[in-house]
Amino acid sequence: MATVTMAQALNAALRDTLREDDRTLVFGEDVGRLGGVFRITDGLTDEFGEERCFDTPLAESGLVGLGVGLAMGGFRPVVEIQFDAFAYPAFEQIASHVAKMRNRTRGRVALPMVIRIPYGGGIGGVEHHSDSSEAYYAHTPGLKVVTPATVEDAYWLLRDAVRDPDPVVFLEPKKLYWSKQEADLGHRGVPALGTAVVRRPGHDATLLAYGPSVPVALEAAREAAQAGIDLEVVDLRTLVPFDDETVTRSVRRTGRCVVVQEAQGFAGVGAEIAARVQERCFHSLSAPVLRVAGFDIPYPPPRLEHAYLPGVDRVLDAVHRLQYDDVPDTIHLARGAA
Amino acid sequence: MATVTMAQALNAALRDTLREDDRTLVFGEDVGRLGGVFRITDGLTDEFGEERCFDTPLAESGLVGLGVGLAMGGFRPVVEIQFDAFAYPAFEQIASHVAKMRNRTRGRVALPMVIRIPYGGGIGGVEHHSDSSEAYYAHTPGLKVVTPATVEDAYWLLRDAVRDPDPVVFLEPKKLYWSKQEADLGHRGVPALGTAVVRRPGHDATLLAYGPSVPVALEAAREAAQAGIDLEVVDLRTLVPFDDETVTRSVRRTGRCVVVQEAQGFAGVGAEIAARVQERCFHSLSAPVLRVAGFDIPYPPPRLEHAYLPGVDRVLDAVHRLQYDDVPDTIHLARGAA
Amino acid sequence: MSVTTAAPVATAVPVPRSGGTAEALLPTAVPVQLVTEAGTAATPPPGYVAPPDATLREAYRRMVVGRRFDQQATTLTRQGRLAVYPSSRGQEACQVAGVLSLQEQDWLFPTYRDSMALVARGVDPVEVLTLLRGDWHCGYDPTTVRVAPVCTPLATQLLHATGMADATRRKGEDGVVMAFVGDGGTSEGDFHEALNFAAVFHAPVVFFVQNNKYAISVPLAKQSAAPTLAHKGVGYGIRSEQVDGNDLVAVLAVLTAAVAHARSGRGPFLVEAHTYRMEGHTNADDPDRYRDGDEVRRWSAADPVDRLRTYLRGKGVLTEQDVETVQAEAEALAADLRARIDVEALLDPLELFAHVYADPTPQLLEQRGQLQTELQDTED
Amino acid sequence: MSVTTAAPVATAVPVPRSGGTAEALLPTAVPVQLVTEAGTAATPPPGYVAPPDATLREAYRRMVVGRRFDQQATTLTRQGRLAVYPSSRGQEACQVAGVLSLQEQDWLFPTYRDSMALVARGVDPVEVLTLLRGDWHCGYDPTTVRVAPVCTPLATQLLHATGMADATRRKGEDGVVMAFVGDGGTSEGDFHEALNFAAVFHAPVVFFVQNNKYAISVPLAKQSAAPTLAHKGVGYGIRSEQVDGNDLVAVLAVLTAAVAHARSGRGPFLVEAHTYRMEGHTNADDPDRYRDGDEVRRWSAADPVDRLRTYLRGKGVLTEQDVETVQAEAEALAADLRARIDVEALLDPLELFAHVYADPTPQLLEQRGQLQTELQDTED
Ligand SMILES: Cc1ncc(C[n+]2csc(CCOP(=O)(O)OP(=O)(O)O)c2C)c(N)n1
Ligand SMILES: Cc1ncc(C[n+]2csc(CCOP(=O)(O)OP(=O)(O)O)c2C)c(N)n1
Ligand SMILES: [Mg+2]
Ligand SMILES: [Mg+2]
Repeated sequence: MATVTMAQALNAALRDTLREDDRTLVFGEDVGRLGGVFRITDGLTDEFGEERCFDTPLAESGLVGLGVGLAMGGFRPVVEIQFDAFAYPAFEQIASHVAKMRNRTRGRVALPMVIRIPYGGGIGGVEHHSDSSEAYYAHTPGLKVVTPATVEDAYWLLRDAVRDPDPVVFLEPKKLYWSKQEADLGHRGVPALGTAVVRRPGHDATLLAYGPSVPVALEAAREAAQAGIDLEVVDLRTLVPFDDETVTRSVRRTGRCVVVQEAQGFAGVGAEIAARVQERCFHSLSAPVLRVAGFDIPYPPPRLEHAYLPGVDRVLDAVHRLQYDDVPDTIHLARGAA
Repeated sequence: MATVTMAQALNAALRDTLREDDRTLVFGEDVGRLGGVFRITDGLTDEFGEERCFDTPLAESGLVGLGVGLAMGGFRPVVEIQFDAFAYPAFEQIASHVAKMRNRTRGRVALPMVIRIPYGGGIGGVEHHSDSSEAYYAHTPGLKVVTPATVEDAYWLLRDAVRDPDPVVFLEPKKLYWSKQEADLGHRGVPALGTAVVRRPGHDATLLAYGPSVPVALEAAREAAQAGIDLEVVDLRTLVPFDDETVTRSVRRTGRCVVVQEAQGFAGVGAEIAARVQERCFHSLSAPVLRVAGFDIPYPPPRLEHAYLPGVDRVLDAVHRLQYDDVPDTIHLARGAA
Repeated sequence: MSVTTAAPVATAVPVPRSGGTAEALLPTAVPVQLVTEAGTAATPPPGYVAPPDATLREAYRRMVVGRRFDQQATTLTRQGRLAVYPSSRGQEACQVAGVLSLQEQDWLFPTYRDSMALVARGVDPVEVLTLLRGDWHCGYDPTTVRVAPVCTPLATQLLHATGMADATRRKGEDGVVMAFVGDGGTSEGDFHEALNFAAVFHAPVVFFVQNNKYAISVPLAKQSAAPTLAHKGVGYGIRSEQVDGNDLVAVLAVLTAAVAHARSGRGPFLVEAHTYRMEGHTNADDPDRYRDGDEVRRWSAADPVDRLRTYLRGKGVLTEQDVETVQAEAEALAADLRARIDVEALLDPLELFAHVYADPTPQLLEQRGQLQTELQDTED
Repeated sequence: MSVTTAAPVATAVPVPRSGGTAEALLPTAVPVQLVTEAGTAATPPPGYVAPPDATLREAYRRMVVGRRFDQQATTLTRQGRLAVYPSSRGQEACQVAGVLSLQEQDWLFPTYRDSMALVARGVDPVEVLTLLRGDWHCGYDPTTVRVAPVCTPLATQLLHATGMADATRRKGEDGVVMAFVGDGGTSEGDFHEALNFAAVFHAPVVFFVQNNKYAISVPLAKQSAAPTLAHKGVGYGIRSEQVDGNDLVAVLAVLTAAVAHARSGRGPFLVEAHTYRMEGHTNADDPDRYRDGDEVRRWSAADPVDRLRTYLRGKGVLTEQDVETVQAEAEALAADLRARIDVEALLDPLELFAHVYADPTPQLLEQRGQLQTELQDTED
């Protein structure tokens, strides 16, 4: 057991994959000598050479499109996008090709490739460096969408993603890159991509979270415990395919549910989760499924991001509104929102 | 009163706008001499000249980005994207600039521009010609998102969109282009952009629909009426900003709700609507809010689209599952989905 | 052979710089021509030689067959048997030369305009039309014929082609990739990114622009102000050439040289062929709205099939008998196509869930179940 | 003057073709240089004349002030007073010439690298740093200074610049737009689309590539295999030039000609300046990982400020006293900046809801209310 950061775990996952599978190629902007702006590819060019880990010209549609061709040619590309908003130039390649190639060709051409995207805020980045863009991908059939919240998950989910026969958008929560964990990456404690996990069992309500929101949910649960409220926290880990079973089991048992996401709320993944949960657990619910999400505004400048990011207080506010007493149909309003 | 198609109404709206406001420019691929592949801009170059309605080189990021600059320079660009999936190359321009310019500049630079996108299926188009892409835009703060379902709305909503001080993504349901209505476009019967409308009052349940799904919902209501079920149909018309008031009023009264959309369901706009409705109407609901949506697959080839498109039967199936008798928590499953 | 399961070893192939002065990269001042419009031999510019007669005879055969296929497809749209068809009549020289310049191990990345090239490459004509009949998005197995699925989002395929070429280089194989694009497609950002990536990675790919003067209704003059589209190459350090696209002999000579250039490790190549789209954009188009009949008539005089026939007949390497044999073969293909396209493909709507992922997700299985029940209800 | 409320009349300005042969569009074989690295006059290539001395003295002033501003900003990052700062030390000649070639009615479209240009254009230095301090995304009013908000998504601004230039042309005004982009930015699809649109619409825009040899860590050789980046122009029918980017006199001469070309209705112009980024990409970068000190030292010898000073001193048009006066002005600006940047801007989190739309939507009003309550709770 050693203390490992998420950034190191991701680096180790790429390294181990490059070692084990000759077909793996790692490329993107500044991933070579520099090791990536977040150093996730640190040392890979040194160890595996320019042919296995390399810089591309500065063009995101280009590097994703190149990945499509390389995957067709038998490689397993792991593409790094430098920041969330800089994946947008590649949106056509992702939505019209990466997501659809297998289906278009009736299963004859698969695209086992991974698109790694550092996403989300909380690191004081200037505009375009803090978008939470998961909904765009989750809404696009043909993509798998994965986002780790712990160091060990980061390692194993990335390894799984590269091995997966389908294209995976792998979303790395920037603000967790430097989070640490005592971890033994050699030992696989984590089940396969596609499963959610209960991070904290509880009875009174379920918090559903993913990526950067998982630590927030866990902290909220700790605080709630002091107020005598026992919250269960589920880390979704994979948004597509969605683990309905784990989620439904939890909410049917607790009868109350809050979904926490950092992205702007409107038509986000949290909306999907709330919609599915009430569809599947309606008769078990004592209150509506509430959402805690970013406001429906462009991501704020660094000095104001504290006001934007859904934090413990906002989660607890929602938890307190879960109709332990019955106030019909104004419950959706956060305090002050009337 | 004359019989007018939606395509003609849109053409008239552009024509009247070009007449009234010198700042309006209409451009895109093939919108000039050809009049657009759907003929929405038919005759506009003839009447207003190449300087007011013109073809651009074939590049969608280019034509949206050009629009940004023209709007900064005082014009009111109305940009045509030829088909839904061909807006994806422009996604960065739309998400990072069109949506954000006002906010980035603290309100100093507005971008009053309209991006017209023919969207959705049902016209036998080959791949990439039938995407329902509204969720991508609705999830992007700073954009308004509008989609008409009737001929008169098409006219007035487009006129409103061009006059609006904010950028509007104007989604035109392809399969309704040739739908007809006795309409007097000279007379404004339609309230402003931003409001939903009850197309059919009813008591037993509310169908929430928009764009191409509105006629489906209305037809379902007619059929349900024969089975003695009285459905209310709300046409949302504007997805952003969302008319919570009209929707909530309806569902609180009927106590049951089905959301109908053509797009793939996962993380779609229907998810948002279901989430909001249960948040706001929980205690009035006798059943979960159900969704009828496209399957989570790439849009099918023409000969299979009938199997994909949410039709009257699928809507009625959902309506019948609205727990008139109580079968706890399997209700979300469409027949056969267990 | 399934390309996706191959296990290539990424070897350290060195990436030499394109080098070369700007002048060496630029196209010739006028399009390369080896046969005049009248069908007589033209003086070839230095460096180009006419392909062997046997190859030209084979080219003639495929052009005639291609044209007949194209004509048959257009007829099928009129009969409502195809959803849509984009004819490439007038572009036979380009499409056939594009294919004849390739070897079996090479790959072709076509657009929706390139049905004749697919037929020339040996794709079953019925499978060429699968997309256009609306049965599925791609009818053939790309990995066996080494033809990428026909691409509609313009210029996006150029990046895939570059990636495939780069894969070839990385594996130390000697395959080349031929990527087709239209004049309109050169305006897309992906065109730019593909050429730049190809040049930087020294990928063995030939970018072949069929400049047929229109992008749907938009004429070249509104598409680009460049001297020629081939002049775009120098900006990437890519050797470029322009050619008379209705002169099969010239197109084949130029493309053969371009493919050889790429195969020998000298990097990508850009070729612009000046040709003309004789029909509307598709059968649904109304070209009278944007171009006049005179222009079309002028281009009829430059017909590539007629020109090659006149040339070969004049040279004495194509007999009247040959012409008839080829025409008969074309008719046979058309008849076969008519017969086989009439057999409705049995489409199972449940297949819609089969290829979204390697294995359907739980959500897709639910949705599949729902559709299955619906379909059973309908049968009942 | 608010640009967005202006009501221009779209007049039928004719769009002449760029015309011109390929040769006329290509850049000179070697970068234009008017002053040698030693600070002596070089023989200018035909067509270029050194700007008047008064202009060069003014350029010197702005370069010194710009450099001092840049240095101060770097210091502020070390003190934690800026979130991040991308220095442009070494690029003073480009940034100042870019601005001096413009008139008041013209527009500038800068990137995050171009703070010195903003200062030279007269934007309040504190407002230049608003973005980098993290207060808001843009600190100045773009419509009054006619400087677009600093753009981060690479090359996207080139399309806005083209649109603005096209707006100018359509309104029959004589304004010109100057659009900055880096060497890395030229690889993006938007670069391609912007140049093509500008050429086709004959928009009066000058595309100015500051080729500082790196895109973060990626050297030019991995970015492009072109002879020069200026060779990209011909592929769009755009007149192009390359220039020694550390020679203020040459950059100003070339850009002045380019702006005149655009202003006189002859369409867009592409200029590549060869320069060097002396610092890391930003203060957070670690350039030792990817380039060696020797290279940096070699470029120090080509310092643009030193070179201009030597040249003007040698010419006898800049006195020791002038040098001191300018330096004093620069110090005063730095001192003023230090003082004013220390005053924390009062930021109201509720402003987050103010500019998303012209009027907040009902949903935003709800969310605003929620935040307001939270903030009150915190205060209590
Ligand atoms: C990204 C994208 N935008 C728009 C379209 C719609 N579209 C299909 S073909 C076409 C014209 C293409 O012209 P060109 O590249 O010259 O090819 P041609 O059809 O002449 O062979 C257009 C605009 C598309 N398919 N993809
Ligand atoms: C679309 C996009 N992709 C990636 C980035 C991240 N990024 C910021 S600066 C930079 C390098 C830019 O290099 P260059 O264009 O040469 O400009 P320079 O920084 O040297 O002035 C990169 C990759 C970005 N800002 N936008
Ligand atoms: Mg064409
Ligand atoms: Mg640079």
